[in-house]
Amino acid sequence: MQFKAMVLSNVELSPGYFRMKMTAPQELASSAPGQFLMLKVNDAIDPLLRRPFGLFDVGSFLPEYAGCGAQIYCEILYKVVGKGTKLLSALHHGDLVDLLAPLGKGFDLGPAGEEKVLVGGGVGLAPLYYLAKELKNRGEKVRLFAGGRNRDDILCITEFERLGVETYVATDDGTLGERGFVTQVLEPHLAPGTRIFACGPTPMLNAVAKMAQKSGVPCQVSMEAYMACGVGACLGCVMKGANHTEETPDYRCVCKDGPVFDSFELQWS
Amino acid sequence: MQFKAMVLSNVELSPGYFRMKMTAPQELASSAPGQFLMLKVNDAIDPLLRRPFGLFDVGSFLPEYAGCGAQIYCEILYKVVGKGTKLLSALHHGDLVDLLAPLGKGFDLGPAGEEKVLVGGGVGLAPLYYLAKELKNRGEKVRLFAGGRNRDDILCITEFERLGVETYVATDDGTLGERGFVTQVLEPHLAPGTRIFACGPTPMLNAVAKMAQKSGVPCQVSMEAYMACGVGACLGCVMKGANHTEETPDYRCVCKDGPVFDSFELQWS
Amino acid sequence: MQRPDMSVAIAGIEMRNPVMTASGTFGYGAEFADYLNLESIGAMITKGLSLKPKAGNPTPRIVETSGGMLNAIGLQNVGIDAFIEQKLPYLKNVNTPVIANLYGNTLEEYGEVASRLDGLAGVAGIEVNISCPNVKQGGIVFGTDPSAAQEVVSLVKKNTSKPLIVKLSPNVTDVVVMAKACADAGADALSLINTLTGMAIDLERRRPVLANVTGGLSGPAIKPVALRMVWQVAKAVSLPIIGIGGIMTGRDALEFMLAGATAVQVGTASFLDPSAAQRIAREMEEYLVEHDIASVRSLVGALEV
Amino acid sequence: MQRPDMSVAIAGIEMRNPVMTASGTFGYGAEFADYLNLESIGAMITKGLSLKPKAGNPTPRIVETSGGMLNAIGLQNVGIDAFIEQKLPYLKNVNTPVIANLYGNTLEEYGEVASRLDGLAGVAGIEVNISCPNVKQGGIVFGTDPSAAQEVVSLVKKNTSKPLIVKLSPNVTDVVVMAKACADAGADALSLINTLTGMAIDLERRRPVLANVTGGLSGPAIKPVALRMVWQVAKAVSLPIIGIGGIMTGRDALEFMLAGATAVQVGTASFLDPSAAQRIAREMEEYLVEHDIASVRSLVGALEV
Ligand SMILES: Cc1cc2nc3c(=O)[nH]c(=O)nc-3n(C[C@H](O)[C@H](O)[C@H](O)COP(=O)(O)OP(=O)(O)OC[C@H]3O[C@@H](n4cnc5c(N)ncnc54)[C@H](O)[C@@H]3O)c2cc1C
Ligand SMILES: Cc1cc2nc3c(=O)[nH]c(=O)nc-3n(C[C@H](O)[C@H](O)[C@H](O)COP(=O)(O)OP(=O)(O)OC[C@H]3O[C@@H](n4cnc5c(N)ncnc54)[C@H](O)[C@@H]3O)c2cc1C
Ligand SMILES: Cc1cc2nc3c(=O)[nH]c(=O)nc-3n(C[C@H](O)[C@H](O)[C@H](O)COP(=O)(O)O)c2cc1C
Ligand SMILES: Cc1cc2nc3c(=O)[nH]c(=O)nc-3n(C[C@H](O)[C@H](O)[C@H](O)COP(=O)(O)O)c2cc1C
Ligand code: FES
Ligand code: FES
Repeated sequence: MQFKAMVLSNVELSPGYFRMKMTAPQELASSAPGQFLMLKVNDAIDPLLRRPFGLFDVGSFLPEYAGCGAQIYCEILYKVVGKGTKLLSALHHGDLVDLLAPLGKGFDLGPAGEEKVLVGGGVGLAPLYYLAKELKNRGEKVRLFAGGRNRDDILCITEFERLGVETYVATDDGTLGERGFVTQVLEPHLAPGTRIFACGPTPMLNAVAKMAQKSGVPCQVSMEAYMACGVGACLGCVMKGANHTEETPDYRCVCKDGPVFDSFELQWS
Repeated sequence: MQFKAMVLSNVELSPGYFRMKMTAPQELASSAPGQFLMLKVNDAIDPLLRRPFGLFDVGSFLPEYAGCGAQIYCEILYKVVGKGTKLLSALHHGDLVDLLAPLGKGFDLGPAGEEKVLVGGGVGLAPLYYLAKELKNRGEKVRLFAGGRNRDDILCITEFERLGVETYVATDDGTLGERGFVTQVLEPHLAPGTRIFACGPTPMLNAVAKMAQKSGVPCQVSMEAYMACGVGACLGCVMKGANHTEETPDYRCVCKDGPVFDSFELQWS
Repeated sequence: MQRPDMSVAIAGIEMRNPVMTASGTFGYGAEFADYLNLESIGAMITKGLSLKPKAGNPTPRIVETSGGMLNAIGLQNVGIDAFIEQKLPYLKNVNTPVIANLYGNTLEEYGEVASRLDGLAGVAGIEVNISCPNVKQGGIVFGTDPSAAQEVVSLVKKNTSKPLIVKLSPNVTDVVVMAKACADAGADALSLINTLTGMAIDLERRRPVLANVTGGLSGPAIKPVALRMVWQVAKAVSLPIIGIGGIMTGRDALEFMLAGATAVQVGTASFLDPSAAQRIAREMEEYLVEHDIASVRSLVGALEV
Repeated sequence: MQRPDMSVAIAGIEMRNPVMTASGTFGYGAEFADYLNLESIGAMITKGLSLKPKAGNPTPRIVETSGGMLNAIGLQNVGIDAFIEQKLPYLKNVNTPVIANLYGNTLEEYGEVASRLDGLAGVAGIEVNISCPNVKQGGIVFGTDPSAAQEVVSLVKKNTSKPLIVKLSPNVTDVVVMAKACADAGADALSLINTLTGMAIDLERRRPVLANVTGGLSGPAIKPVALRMVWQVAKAVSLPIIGIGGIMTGRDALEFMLAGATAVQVGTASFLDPSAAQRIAREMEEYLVEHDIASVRSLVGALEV
């Protein structure tokens, strides 16, 4: 659906990373972790297109107005990388933004009793928090593996821990957690009975998908692509399906068929 | 010159009319009434071009910082008519804007001892305040004739009176001052020894210019034109000079040869 | 005051208002059903359809530019048969005319696709996209060569009894020459403009942003070019014209009508605001009410020059 | 690290950096002297000069559009003689190459203006604007017809010993055909693009905004079209190319160089920011420093496709 959301807060968590909370309509309460929103940062034509962000959290809160019932909020976690996110980072409490949400296909949480393994690279942590919350609500065992270049890229670990998630951290420079790739930390933990949910840079997802395949562990990945419409209409955001060839092409829309895919659905390089 | 100015205040005076005060460099202290500035309302490409505004006032103020000496400010008075002025009206204390100022040719104040007659239509009052201040500083006798559609269009009359200017008001609907055109109120006051300074909608300036010619009173008009560069380079803002014909064209740049012209320099319809 | 009469007709296609959705920007209609009332707009135009399903180009396929966007989707579509089987049944239930946009990689394909659509219930008309390279003739674009365009249009005309709209490319020296060629060949209406060919470069990677290197520029950036071409063609050709290019608001749409368009298409705007087509139709109606204009048709070509 | 080498040469015109100011957007140079150091830019191009002084069009002459602007100045200029008498002496004192942009209303006028400039000290080269209607041939635009363009260029070439830059119009089906025609006729360099023809409408008045009805679109909106054309021409023609169209930043300029331009011109940007040309040159240099690139010339045509 399309709606105007009021910014409730917009806080810089670590250099260049922001967490923004916005009001949302009741319908958003039935969104699924892994779904995303498309946000128009202003009414102008610059930037022209909406920007996609994963749902970091959805929940309800009690506004500080007398007699006001519980309201729904949604949150995003974003990194300032260009024009749109720079403008976004300047928004304040009370500003209005136009949203399309919830969009796309979220994570399949899988059967109860499995060990749920969340793997996030940098701002790829964003959709995993909402996921972790839902999984913990169901009483599942959840581990989070978070990676980044340095400690500034590792976000909201305390929040995950507060949910009861066991967390593992790796950074390229060793400034937080183990030094190295998060996939190295992850590998020993993969075993039958685990299920992977991953989001982050494509090379990381590539490595995780291969690792999962080797270990025979089901793995879902949340992908990114340059998007215009977000609703499956422009065909701008497609990725190659596993069996894609030049002759028998098989493209999937990240916005509609994804952003979450089973890793074996896609073609990895 | 080009400089960044900080907005000091931006106040709605009457519905749709704003007065904005900005910091300015020392050089602006030697600007002349009738000169204008070109303002870029934001860093974006929408709106693309700068917007021109007359200097409503230039002066010095003492900032509320310990040990800080007197600073120069400049003010504009503007009407919200489109995209640029709408964005402008949303600026707050502390926001920065990029300015070119002072631009163009200001009013020739004329010899001492004349009666200075200021004629303003609507937001055309803007450059006349700075002019009145300068004239009063020289101890001149100054009368202001202000016209508009209704009383909301009549701005800052008290400020003019505080300078010691004698004011006359006319509105189309009679909600303030006399009912009718300001030119009707003006006519009986024109006599040898007066000098007219007019700014406002073109039909008004047209009427004033003709009246001045009839009465043999010198008359300067401040014109408006759609501008791109403001410095005489694009040739977008030209007006027809008095002797302009298709065969012997004579165009004047409003931004550089004006915005203030002797009325006989221009071609009136 | 009575509500203004917003209805227009293009070559016999009756529409409740002049706002159509542009090919390639509105999917097959269903994608937008959550965001607007499909029965509030004038007509829907499908994604460009070809004889066989088409995979389209590698990614990246889109990139934002100043006031516009480039796309190089590569005409990905399900193909004419899958369209008829899978997409058309849904659209038949929507009480809004559906116009099939079609293209071919060769002259013959144009004829073939047109004939498959002929006589098909639920398709009110066809719009032929001639901005495609002719595979057989070494890639020369049908829409930039008057005689190639004429051939395409004549062939399609032979293969259809439906109203035939021809969509013109702006990437030509003289759009009027192209318009006349298409009119002479039997077009019932003209729509313009398709996208301007452009390019974006990724400075850091020293590569074109789009995998296809070049793409089509759309959005508000191209509106002045589109308005100019609509005006030129409307003066020179007596066919009804559909104006396209950077329309974001009801005011934009009405400007195109003044320039000579009987209807308009909304493209990129639907990405920014999925309810754009409905909103634009409403804004147009509001303008008519405010200005006491009884019929939107009275504005067509009403520009005083 | 040493400062990067920013110098380039176009057909023998040596410039301290690749940033030139575009014709018609920088007056005769002096207008901008308060806002930037005229000796910090690569070269200055004059307003388009004609044989006789030209009055230009009635007003309004300019209007803003989304991400761009339309102008219909109508080539108002002081004429070649007044330029030489009144404007050139000032420019001679500035240590930056001055390139005279010229045009004619007839073929003969082009030749005449060129010959008056020939041998004139203080003019480093000439840029011929062929986007003008040929008054004698019923208004057909020289720059959209390869043989007319060829005629103009050949004639100018005969009348000048100065480096000859030909400025191409983007309002053509195939800019490469035009580029080749000009190259064959003796151009020493090509500059592109001039403005795209567009139109704006005042809905309330039901009239075109510009008195001239149509005008030339410039600014960031046209950058994708300009980049595409520069890239196409650079691939096809071996002459040095000057990229123009919507350049606002050093990054924009460097993108044009990757596409194949040896130098760039800054137009509309100077209206937004009168110091744009100097700033853009500085931003380019900063990019080179950050990326450890020794010479800006190494970027010319370095796009990997
Ligand atoms: C489904 C999905 C979920 C996402 N979730 C998050 C999230 O939770 N947090 C977060 O920080 N980022 C997320 N992103 C990425 C985010 O959309 C981009 O960082 C953002 O759009 C950049 O906008 P910009 O204007 O700041 O950058 P620009 O100046 O436009 O470009 C900077 C870089 O961002 C890339 N980019 C720009 N626009 C898009 C777009 N529409 N889609 C994808 N990439 C783009 C460009 O390729 C470029 O490399 C998500 C992307 C997708 C597709
Ligand atoms: C020398 C000069 C001094 C001026 N002084 C004042 C002043 O003191 N106070 C004030 O309120 N206004 C003044 N104006 C007019 C002011 O510049 C316009 O109202 C303003 O630019 C409108 O911008 P916009 O984006 O809100 O309107 P737009 O949405 O761009 O257009 C709305 C209307 O404003 C006109 N307009 C837009 N841009 C310009 C432009 N660059 N130059 C002239 N007209 C334009 C358009 O023709 C249109 O009718 C002055 C104009 C000039 C030339
Ligand atoms: C993503 C995208 C896909 C498009 N696909 C087609 C197409 O398949 N067939 C066609 O005729 N035009 C296609 N177009 C062109 C549009 O229909 C329209 O002519 C153009 O975008 C200009 O209108 P706008 O500025 O309102 O977007 C496409 C445009 C976009 C942006
Ligand atoms: C106001 C204005 C006047 C121009 N006058 C001329 C001219 O006299 N001769 C010419 O060859 N180009 C002229 N141009 C075109 C510019 O030189 C340049 O090619 C075009 O504006 C595109 O560059 P930009 O997007 O950086 O402005 C003019 C452009 C503008 C905006
Ligand atoms: S973003 Fe348009 S189809 Fe996915
Ligand atoms: S605004 Fe450019 S010459 Fe006056």
